[in-house]
Amino acid sequence: MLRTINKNQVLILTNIPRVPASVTSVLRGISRRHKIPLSTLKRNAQILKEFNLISYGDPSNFAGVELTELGRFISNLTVGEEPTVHGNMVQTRSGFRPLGTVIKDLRKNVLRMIAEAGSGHLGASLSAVDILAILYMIKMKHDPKNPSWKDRDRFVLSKGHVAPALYAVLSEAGYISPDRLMTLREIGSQLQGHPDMEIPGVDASTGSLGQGLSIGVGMALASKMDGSGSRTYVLLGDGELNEGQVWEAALTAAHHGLDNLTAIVDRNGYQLTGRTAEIKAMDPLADKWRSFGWEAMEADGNDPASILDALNACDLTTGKPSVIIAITTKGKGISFMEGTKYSRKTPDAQELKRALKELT
Amino acid sequence: MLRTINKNQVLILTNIPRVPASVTSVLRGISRRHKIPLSTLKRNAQILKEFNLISYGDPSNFAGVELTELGRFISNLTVGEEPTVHGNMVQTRSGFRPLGTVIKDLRKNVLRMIAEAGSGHLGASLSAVDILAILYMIKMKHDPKNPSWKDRDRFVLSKGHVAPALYAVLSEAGYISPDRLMTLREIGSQLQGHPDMEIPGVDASTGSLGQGLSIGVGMALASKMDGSGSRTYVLLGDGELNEGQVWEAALTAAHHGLDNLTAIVDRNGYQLTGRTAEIKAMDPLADKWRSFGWEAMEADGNDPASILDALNACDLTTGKPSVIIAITTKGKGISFMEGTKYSRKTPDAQELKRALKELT
Amino acid sequence: MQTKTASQLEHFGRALVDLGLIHEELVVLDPDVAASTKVTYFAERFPERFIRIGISEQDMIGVAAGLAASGKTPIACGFAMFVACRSWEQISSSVARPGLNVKIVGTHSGLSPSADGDSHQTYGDVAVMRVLPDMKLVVPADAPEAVEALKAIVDTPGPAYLRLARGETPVAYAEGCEFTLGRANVLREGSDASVIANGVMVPMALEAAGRLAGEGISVRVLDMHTVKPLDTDAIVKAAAETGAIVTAEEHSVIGGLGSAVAETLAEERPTPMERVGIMDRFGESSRSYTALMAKMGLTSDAIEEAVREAMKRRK
Amino acid sequence: MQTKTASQLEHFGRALVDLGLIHEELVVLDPDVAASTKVTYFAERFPERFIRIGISEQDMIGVAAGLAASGKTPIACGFAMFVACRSWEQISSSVARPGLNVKIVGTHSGLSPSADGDSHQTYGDVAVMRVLPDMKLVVPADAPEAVEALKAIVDTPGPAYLRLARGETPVAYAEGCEFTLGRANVLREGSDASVIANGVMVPMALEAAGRLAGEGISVRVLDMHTVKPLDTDAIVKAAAETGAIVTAEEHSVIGGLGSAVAETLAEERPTPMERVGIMDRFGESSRSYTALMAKMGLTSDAIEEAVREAMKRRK
Ligand SMILES: Cc1ncc(C[n+]2csc(CCOP(=O)(O)OP(=O)(O)O)c2C)c(N)n1
Ligand SMILES: Cc1ncc(C[n+]2csc(CCOP(=O)(O)OP(=O)(O)O)c2C)c(N)n1
Ligand SMILES: [Mg+2]
Ligand SMILES: [Mg+2]
Repeated sequence: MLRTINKNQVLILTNIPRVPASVTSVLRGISRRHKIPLSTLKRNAQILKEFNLISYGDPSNFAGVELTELGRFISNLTVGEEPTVHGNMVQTRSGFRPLGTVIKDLRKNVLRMIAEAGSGHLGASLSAVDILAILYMIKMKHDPKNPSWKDRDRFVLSKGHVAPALYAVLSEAGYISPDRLMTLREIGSQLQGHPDMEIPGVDASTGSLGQGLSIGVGMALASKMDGSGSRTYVLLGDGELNEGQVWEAALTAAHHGLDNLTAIVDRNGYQLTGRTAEIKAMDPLADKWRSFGWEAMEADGNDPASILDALNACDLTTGKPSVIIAITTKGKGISFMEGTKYSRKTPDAQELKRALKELT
Repeated sequence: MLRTINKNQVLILTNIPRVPASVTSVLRGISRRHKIPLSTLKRNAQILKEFNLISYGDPSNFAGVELTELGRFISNLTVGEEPTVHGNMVQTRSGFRPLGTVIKDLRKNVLRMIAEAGSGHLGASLSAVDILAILYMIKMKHDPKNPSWKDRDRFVLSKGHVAPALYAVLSEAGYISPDRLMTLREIGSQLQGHPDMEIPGVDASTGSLGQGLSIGVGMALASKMDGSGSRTYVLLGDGELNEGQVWEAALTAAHHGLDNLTAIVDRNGYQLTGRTAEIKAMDPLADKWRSFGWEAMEADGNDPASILDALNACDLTTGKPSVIIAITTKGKGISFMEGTKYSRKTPDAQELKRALKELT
Repeated sequence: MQTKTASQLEHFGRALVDLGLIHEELVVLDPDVAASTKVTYFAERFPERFIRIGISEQDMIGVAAGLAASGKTPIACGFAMFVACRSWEQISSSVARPGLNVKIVGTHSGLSPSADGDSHQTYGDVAVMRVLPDMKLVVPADAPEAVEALKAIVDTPGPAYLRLARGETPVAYAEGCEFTLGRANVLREGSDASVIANGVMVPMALEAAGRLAGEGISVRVLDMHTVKPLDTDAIVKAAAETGAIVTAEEHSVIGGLGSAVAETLAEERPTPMERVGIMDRFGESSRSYTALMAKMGLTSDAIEEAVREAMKRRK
Repeated sequence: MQTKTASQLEHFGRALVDLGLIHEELVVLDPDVAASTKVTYFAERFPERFIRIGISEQDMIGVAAGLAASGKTPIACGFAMFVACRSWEQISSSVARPGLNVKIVGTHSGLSPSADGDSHQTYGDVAVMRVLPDMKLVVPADAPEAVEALKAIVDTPGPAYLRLARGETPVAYAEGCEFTLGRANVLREGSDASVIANGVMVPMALEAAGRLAGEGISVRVLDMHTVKPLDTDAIVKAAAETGAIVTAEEHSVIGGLGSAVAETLAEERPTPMERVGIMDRFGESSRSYTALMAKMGLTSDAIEEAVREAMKRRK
């Protein structure tokens, strides 16, 4: 199942000439113009073909490449969009939609859910939305039709208090029916205040900070033992890194050379009672991870392209686990919430209205 | 109470001329010949005077400096000894004795105690003896006559399984009567298998690894609050650093700028089931501490001079805690025990005899 | 019926300031939940005696141990699940074993963090703390009693655990009420059965007893605020004089007050007994705390039912 | 009297290898105590399924949870004090709540690490594990039963805790003995009193019963190896048929088997009962395990005494 169309695939789709030309020559042209390795384009063309968006015969016999009907439909959708990650068409429960729109909708749903539930960590959910969207909409190998698929990529929301953001993404991806989202924290609802494995698509129960990376280590180890290509992603809070168990797990992952494990730190600079710099200084953060044997890199955690680039870079790391320090803004996306003040405040009707308006 | 005579003090004692000369000129001479800052020598002369080993009037009136009777006695004892740390005369329960001899006796006692008790961590105790000796015999401000003196320096044996080494040192320093040492681990004896605060001189109950640094942080914080000059020392195992709580405490200490706290890692390269490199790799170890906001330095943990230099350097660190990574050998001092094989083996009568012989 | 309510944490937070004025050695440690536990009042008044630890509850216990070993009276206050449960072995090893003067305050106990769900709901903390020798363990009924309990544990040397609820809860006591560590309060006399309760179940027990009185059933109500040391005399007396016992606690029926009373009865005076509490099951999220309490069987109705049941079994 | 002894850990270590041959998904995690817990046999036979964690018991539980979530059957084995107590909240949050198939084995339990002293002696682990919903909790009497218990928990999906002693302990069973999770073994019939024991107290209970039989006192002995789920039927039956109960465990009398039996009796059939166990006090170092057991009151004499006491109180 094709979950997403990436930058390169969009380029290919929008560069298929109307006059038939061999796939190799088309790709070579794109490669030259956009400075993208030919092999990358070939791999992507192969994927587009597999999913029936383009068609071509054996490249060696110079058969022409063509858009299929589905391919033409999608390429039309992306016309006019810059081939940015935001413009990527991603598969949602309601068909292919541009990622940028999806992310806005996720923010809206997070707002609505927390307002409806009457409690929740709003600011921290908003800072993490982009990361979650990139993971579930683009990066991860998973299948909403088969949530327990053995070779899927795993995701552990170690900062479990942003369950609303996870549920919103899982719903968009097809795991949770949208009409259930507003039952968050309702008695009897499956949508617990913190992630619960009972919910299809939730890979780990969390809520007590500091435990998720260890769980991710276990999953990555199992994947190695089974020779599965499955990768594991763990999202941590920056305040959460105060917990020693995170550093225990960091040592374990490095010792076992788990290059199929990626941690992402939501570096929003705040924890529950204030700025991390004041509560417990964590800088130099990348140095900490490096000295614990990890490949460490920074990314703009509210910029999908930056997140995706960093995630792709992690795939190339061998022999050790990798961490992305994703610089984010608490309350991201809602001008009057960015910063700390609103970070745990439940929006009232007025605030909800204003916030939703900003997202249209 | 004078606990020890350091290198510089020995120099002064052995350089007091028979013909009266002003203290300033004598110290200046030593300073030039031995390249020691004059201020250091002045401070040490002051101490020697306070403890009645030398006498002199107000330096400004050029009064001559002289050895007192006690001073002469002690200076005679040190004659012929190189002014090394090993040769330092340290105060023990049985009077001033050269540190080197004391350390040998400590090793003997550790051997005897563990042989007598029939169990204990022999190799790990032997690797730590030199560090403990320097702390209790030279570096720390403490008073066996008043174990609960509020402004004493504190020591936390976080790697509590080497209690025998601690008890041996405490006995030599005057806290535990020597005839009780052999009751280690005996039912009813105060000398528990792991340190217990009931024993006078033991500042913290330990045994469960990973908790001592946090305790030390609490002590150092209290000292800061009270404006006491008291320093806190914590000895950790290198395997113990696997415990996340150590890293929690490292963050807390750095965040609070505890420059009155010094951690010492007994880097013997082994933990319980094998080499640290194989069980859980900890390198680059100094980088880890530095990235956690600590001043980090290495020392030869079985060389008293190297340990003392490092401890003295820690006194100069301001605004942050300091750690000494003390490179040691498990089983140090007993040729056929150095390494892992004997590290947890209780010596039989034959082995004990051979080991004791090596220490004479 | 309109019941008066008050916040244990609000009262606790204010009382800490009063105690801070009297006890110079009092220091407060916070694992990054100050705004929720209300130690913020203390932090504002005594910033130099307020120690930020960040989110590392285990380190916090060790730091508290070190402070206590240096003569301070540390109050280590956080969510019960993390401060009592996450750090239990540290409390056992670094605090209880050497008997250090550390006061641990677990807030958001029981089902009181109802919306957060099972990850935060804490119904094992009394069980785990009760097994530590020499630990003092208090579960106050309401806000005024929480204040007196705090004073009592600060005045009593050695380790102690104070268990508090989040949010507003019904009030059974007046401000400045009588409180003796280890001595149960008989809040209502009775002869047909006794309810031994603590925490928020105390007001419910009184409610149930009130209703049963209407039917001519005379129920004694004991507030067993101190689970350790346990007032076994009061239990045996209640058993002897009323012949039927019900325990009620916002905790698992395993290991907590119900268990402590059962142990006492079995060894001192076997008596029919029923336990009201969380029936050895997991919690769940609920926007309403009351609704969750009802779903989990923690109501005055359940106590009433249990009294009838225990009385039936009386010889 | 010469009693046959065997090492639970030695048997356990060997049995792990057998299980490893049958169960491909079985993996073993070690927090740097393999040589002491005897998982070394497994490590030698299946190096690729043996996971070194180092000295971080809490991380170990999380790693085990992740392995279980990916279909493995992890055995997380370490000293009871550190694997069960240090990691209790992790077991509660990451294992018990999601009901993952993690088997926790706590060795060196009770007073068995006698020389190490109180820092390693573990008499609260049953209490803390018992409060977790759906946890299976087994305290085998000896080496052969330890093997059967291990097989049973591996065969039963979900979280489980197996409690083992260090060193040689007396043997009550033959190899391959009958074992059903949650069903007590009646090892000796009797009508005057019942001793409900587990762990190393089982052979002692038999010894006491034997001596009492000499005086014409008929004592039933139950091996209550499974503390959770508890065989309440066997307890009620023993209470009904013998009228006096003694519990015996190498654990605090608070929160463990004694507590579980007291809860059952109080609610089902009030009966005079005495508890033999660690009387809510700290342990200490002793070169001899037996001497320490005696000092702490864990002997067949103490059981005998308790039986007489309970019988006196029988109506
Ligand atoms: C072990 C534990 N301690 C405390 C809490 C309470 N708590 C919930 S969120 C939070 C702050 C987390 O800060 P951070 O990790 O920076 O996440 P952010 O909200 O900024 O994304 C705290 C202390 C918890 N859930 N778990
Ligand atoms: C929390 C905890 N886990 C496990 C143990 C058992 N144990 C005692 S010593 C030891 C190895 C310690 O290694 P290291 O810290 O390197 O100290 P060394 O003996 O080498 O000085 C272990 C695992 C313990 N005492 N505490
Ligand atoms: Mg943050
Ligand atoms: Mg070592």
